Amino acid sequence: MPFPLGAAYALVALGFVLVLNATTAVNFAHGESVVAGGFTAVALTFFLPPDLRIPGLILLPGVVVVTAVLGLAIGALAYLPIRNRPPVSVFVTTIAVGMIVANGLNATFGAAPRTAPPLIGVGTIDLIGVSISRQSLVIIATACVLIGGLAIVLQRTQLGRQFRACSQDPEMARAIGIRLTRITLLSFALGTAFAGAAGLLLAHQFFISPADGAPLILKAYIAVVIGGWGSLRGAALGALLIAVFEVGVAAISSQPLAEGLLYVIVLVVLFLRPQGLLGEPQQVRA
Amino acid sequence: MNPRNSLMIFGGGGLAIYALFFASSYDQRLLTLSGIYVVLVLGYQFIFGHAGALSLAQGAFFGLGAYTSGILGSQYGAEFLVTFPLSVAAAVTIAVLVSIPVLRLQSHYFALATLALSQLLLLIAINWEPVTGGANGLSGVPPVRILGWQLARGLPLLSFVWIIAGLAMLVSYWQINTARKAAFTVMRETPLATAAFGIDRSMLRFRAFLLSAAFGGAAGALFVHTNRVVSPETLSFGVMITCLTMTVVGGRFGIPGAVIGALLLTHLPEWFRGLQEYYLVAVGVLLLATVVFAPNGIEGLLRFGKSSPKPSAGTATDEKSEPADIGGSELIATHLSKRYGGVRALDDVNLRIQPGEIVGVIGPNGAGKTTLANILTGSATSDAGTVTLAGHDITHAPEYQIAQLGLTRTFQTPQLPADLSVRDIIRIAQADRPAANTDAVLRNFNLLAVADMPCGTIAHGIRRRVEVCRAVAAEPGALVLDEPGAGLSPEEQGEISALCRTLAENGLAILLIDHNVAFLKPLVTRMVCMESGRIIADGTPEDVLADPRVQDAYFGVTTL
Amino acid sequence: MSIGFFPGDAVVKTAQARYAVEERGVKRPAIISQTTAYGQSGRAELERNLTAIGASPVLQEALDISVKDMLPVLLKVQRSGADALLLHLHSGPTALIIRHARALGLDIPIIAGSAMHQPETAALLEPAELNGVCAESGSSPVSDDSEEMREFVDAYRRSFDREPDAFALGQYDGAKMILAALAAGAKTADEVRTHLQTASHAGLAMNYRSDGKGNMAHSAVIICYGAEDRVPQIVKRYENLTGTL
Amino acid sequence: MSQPSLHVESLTVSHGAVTALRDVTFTARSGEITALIGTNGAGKSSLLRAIIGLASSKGDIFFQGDNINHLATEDRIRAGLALVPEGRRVFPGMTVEENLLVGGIRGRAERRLSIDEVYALFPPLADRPSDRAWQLSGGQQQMLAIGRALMARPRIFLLDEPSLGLSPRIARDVAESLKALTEKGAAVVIAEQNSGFVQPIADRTLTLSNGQMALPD
Repeated sequence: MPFPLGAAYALVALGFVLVLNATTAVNFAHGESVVAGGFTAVALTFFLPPDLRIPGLILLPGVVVVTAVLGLAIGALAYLPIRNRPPVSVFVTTIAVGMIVANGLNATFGAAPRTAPPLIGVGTIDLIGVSISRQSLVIIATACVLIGGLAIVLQRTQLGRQFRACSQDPEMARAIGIRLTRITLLSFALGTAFAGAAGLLLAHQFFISPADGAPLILKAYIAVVIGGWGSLRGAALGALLIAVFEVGVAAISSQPLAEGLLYVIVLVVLFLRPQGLLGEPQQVRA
Repeated sequence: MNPRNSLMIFGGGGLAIYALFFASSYDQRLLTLSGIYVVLVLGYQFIFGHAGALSLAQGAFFGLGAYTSGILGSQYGAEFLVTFPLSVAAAVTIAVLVSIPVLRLQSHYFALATLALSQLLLLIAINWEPVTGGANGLSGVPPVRILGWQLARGLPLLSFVWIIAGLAMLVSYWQINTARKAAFTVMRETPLATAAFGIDRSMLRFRAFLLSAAFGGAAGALFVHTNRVVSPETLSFGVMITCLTMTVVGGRFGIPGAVIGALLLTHLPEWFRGLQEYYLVAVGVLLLATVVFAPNGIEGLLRFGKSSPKPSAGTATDEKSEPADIGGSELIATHLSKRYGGVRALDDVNLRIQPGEIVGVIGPNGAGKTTLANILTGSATSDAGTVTLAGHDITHAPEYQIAQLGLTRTFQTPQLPADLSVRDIIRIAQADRPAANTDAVLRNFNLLAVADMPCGTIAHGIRRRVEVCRAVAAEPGALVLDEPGAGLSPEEQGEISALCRTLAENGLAILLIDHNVAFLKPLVTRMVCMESGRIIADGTPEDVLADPRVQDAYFGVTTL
Repeated sequence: MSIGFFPGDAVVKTAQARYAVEERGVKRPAIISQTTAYGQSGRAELERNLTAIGASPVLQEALDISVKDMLPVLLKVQRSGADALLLHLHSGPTALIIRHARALGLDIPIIAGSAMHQPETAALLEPAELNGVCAESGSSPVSDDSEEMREFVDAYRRSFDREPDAFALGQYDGAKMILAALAAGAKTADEVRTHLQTASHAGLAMNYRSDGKGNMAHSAVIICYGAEDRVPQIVKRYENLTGTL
Repeated sequence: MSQPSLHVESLTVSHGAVTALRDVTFTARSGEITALIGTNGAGKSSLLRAIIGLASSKGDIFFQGDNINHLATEDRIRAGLALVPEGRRVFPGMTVEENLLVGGIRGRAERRLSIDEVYALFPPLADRPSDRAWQLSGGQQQMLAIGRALMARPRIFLLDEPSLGLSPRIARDVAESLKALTEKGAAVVIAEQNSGFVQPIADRTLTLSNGQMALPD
């Protein structure tokens, strides 16, 4: 069942797009933000009474707060000072932040994978005759709740409208009184918190190690390109597609072949449909 | 001698003395490695620095070179004279193959595509065990051997690597000569105007990408013959990050930057040894700080020797010669239409401009004037209709080719890179006219006095003149001027008027868009008024301005 | 020449293959290995050994170290009709595949590589998931119940605050042997080497004897985990494995 | 005479080497419509952008007696200025209703109130609240841009070429609504090259030419 991983990828990809839309820049530290979320969960576990078997999901608020602060730091250090330079500069500064986070965690926790407590219990549940692992269900459910929550915030709240206004025309957003810098930093906080939540969700079922960031950012990046640059719905769908593809193709051929084919498909998609599968050509204002 | 050159000479000399007399064998190894990275970084400067494209394939080209030399060397005992050129060729071949789908992509897509390519090559290296040796890689790569003569480790190898690095510097210097550097600058800083210069943007990017691949392959070959083993490490993203860090920290544009970046980042682990595992954290902090505080790297910080030339005093002594008879081309637009979303920007526009004619276009904002200019010059494509220049159909020709064919334009805001001098600008525009005399053109436009000043420092009125001069320097047959009088004082507008008149007398067909009727009326031979994408009046200025529809549309004189 | 106090792949993979075939009656094993250097060389040894004793693998799959979802490869194992899963993976992926195999309900024996016996691998899993998992290892200090071994384990725990694994014990034995060589009058590195190369040396993990190529260790153990804790039992010892079968 | 709402003193605006506006001084009063007439390129847009802080400028800008030079754009809007820029600049991917709501920065209750007023003012918008802004015609987009700015309940309302793309009928409605705004005490500044739209409603007319203010009437 590729869906737990797909659900986590979707969270990562959505966080990536949130920042992308706010800054038109790629946040290459986003994969490391997932790792930071996972390690926050691992670290917070030390404060839980060890024998009570407290569900790992209880760590979610803590992980979200810590990674949101990390997001603020990324925005403030790696984006705001160079917001007027070409987006490529942000690419480089966030690569630097990624190095700092990954190697900092590596030096502190070691390179070995870690695991966080199970999100809720262990074992499997019978669901219409199919036995599904409890962890997978919780991962999917939590991701759905977070994604649904984000959709509601973006569609129905004033904050969400401000997010979207800033991403469509930042200068005009300021000209109607929106505090652009604040919204930009909030995008970093929210986007990174989504990555952090994904880290927590992954940490039990899939473990987390300091080097996990690079493959994750690559997946998120690909998901966003396949789903259509800047499209939130596309990013979530792209992430699911990648997970289904990876698992499906690996199950009938082999893992390296599945991975290689994914890269070939990215190149083909970029060649044939640079606007992605769901993206529309940018509407030009007359 | 300027301080920068002397610094380079002293730095280089000091380094040579250190390598010859003071460096331990371990130090020599580090210096050898630095030399290899110099080649890699010089290559990366073409695409990342000059072309301004974030390629993440430089590590992959390095790995490709490494594997080519590694396989040929260890499996077939091939000599350096065979492995080296083939390594370069392998990297260039892959670059050519992927450049068709990849090079036209926008920045973030380009980055992802080059990253995907790198990951693909890494995957192949790991999993194609029979050929690549899999994750273990291949050992037993011979040292550098040339015609049977084998280079010993230590000083001989060090010298050899730095000789190659020196050659790479020469190639880099030759490729980035003044003219091409200027073309790259135009492409990077005023992308809108690149084609107006007649510069083929995709060709320039292609060249930069191939050069980066060639240098990457060369560096990979050197690395493998130095290390004597090849492994997937050479293809890992770590190499790319190292290269990127060296380039950003050292500097993106110049040879000194490449040398400083490579030397610094290879020696930093030694100096930061006390940090142990936190070393890479420190490198991350260094990279971040450099981008934020020193966007042009250490080389940018050292750029103290740069003096800006002062305008020569004798403006008045510029001798004006009459412009040569450059002839003209008839420009015809038929049935042009263009929609943007729900808005009709152009609606069945027909226009003919004969050599020697100045046609003025007026109309309220949003009437489609700039859209018309964009479609004529190829920077936008029409949904329907044709454009011909001197009988040639140029409707679907690429923008840069239209410029080369003899239809050039100016922009509402002059598109002139701030760092380039006026003379540079004119030279790039004349790149396809090797016989053209830059000074003569500058003299005709009364620009000799400011010829060596950076465009960023000259007054707006003169910038307009430079912009027109740039458009004329390529000896076009037709000219599209987009608001050449905007923001100019009446005197400056008078100068531009006189200029236009002379050009028309020499046979050019001129389309002139402006709002300023007072400026247009005495200048143009014909006037056209547009509204909502349509031409609503076409005739002598007097007739057009007297037309009630024009009065209504443009001046809103009729009350509501 | 380097001297190795820890059994090489040739030794431990022989033990893993023999245990599977001879003790568990495996006929159709599946091998899952890593695409790293460690994985690629171990996989070759395992395949060679299995084929030599008549149990050619029905499925071999190599995984990148970054693979997170083991489901596809486990589905392939299921489909291949394999009757045992032989692993040669690094620590994290070993734990990951066991976790996912349990979640999938794959019920064939899992016989893992030595990475399983590193304390951090077992720490990633719940005892319920570990139940029934076996693994090869050079030695198993925590599951050996001899008096000396218990002393070593206690001392190691006191000093390093972690569980000793086979590597720790190998290093301990190696250091003891070098000290013994020095006590016996060896002065130079060469003399130490010569001393080690000759005769056999009783270590805590096993008896060491050089094969003339610097390999000192030729013994391996098979350990299996129960459902209660993360401390495995030694179920089989193999001595004098030449690695060439 | 009514209170000065906005006073601009010796304002100079440069974009790089280009001086778009030279030493401009003028006052806009509450309850009045001030027309700024000038051809394109005369500096009208630069002036309006500088007033709300989108273009950097030299000189002083006073709003209701306070110097607002140091305020960021968003704070000037919150203080009571509003701009309808040249080219409308509606948020293309958002619906009509969302475009309006996002402009309502004075709290939820005010937002509901204001949106009803905007819909009453521009019935075509009320007819298609769920359409994306890019699907609207030019004239409707102009209404949307004006409506969005009105949502902030500005004390002074700056409009750059508001008549552009409007049919004469709608233009007249817009003109009347602007007049109505001034009756509630707001100041309105309209920059236009189309003097036909603004002359009938303007209380005073200023002419901008070549970046400089011609003598006031």
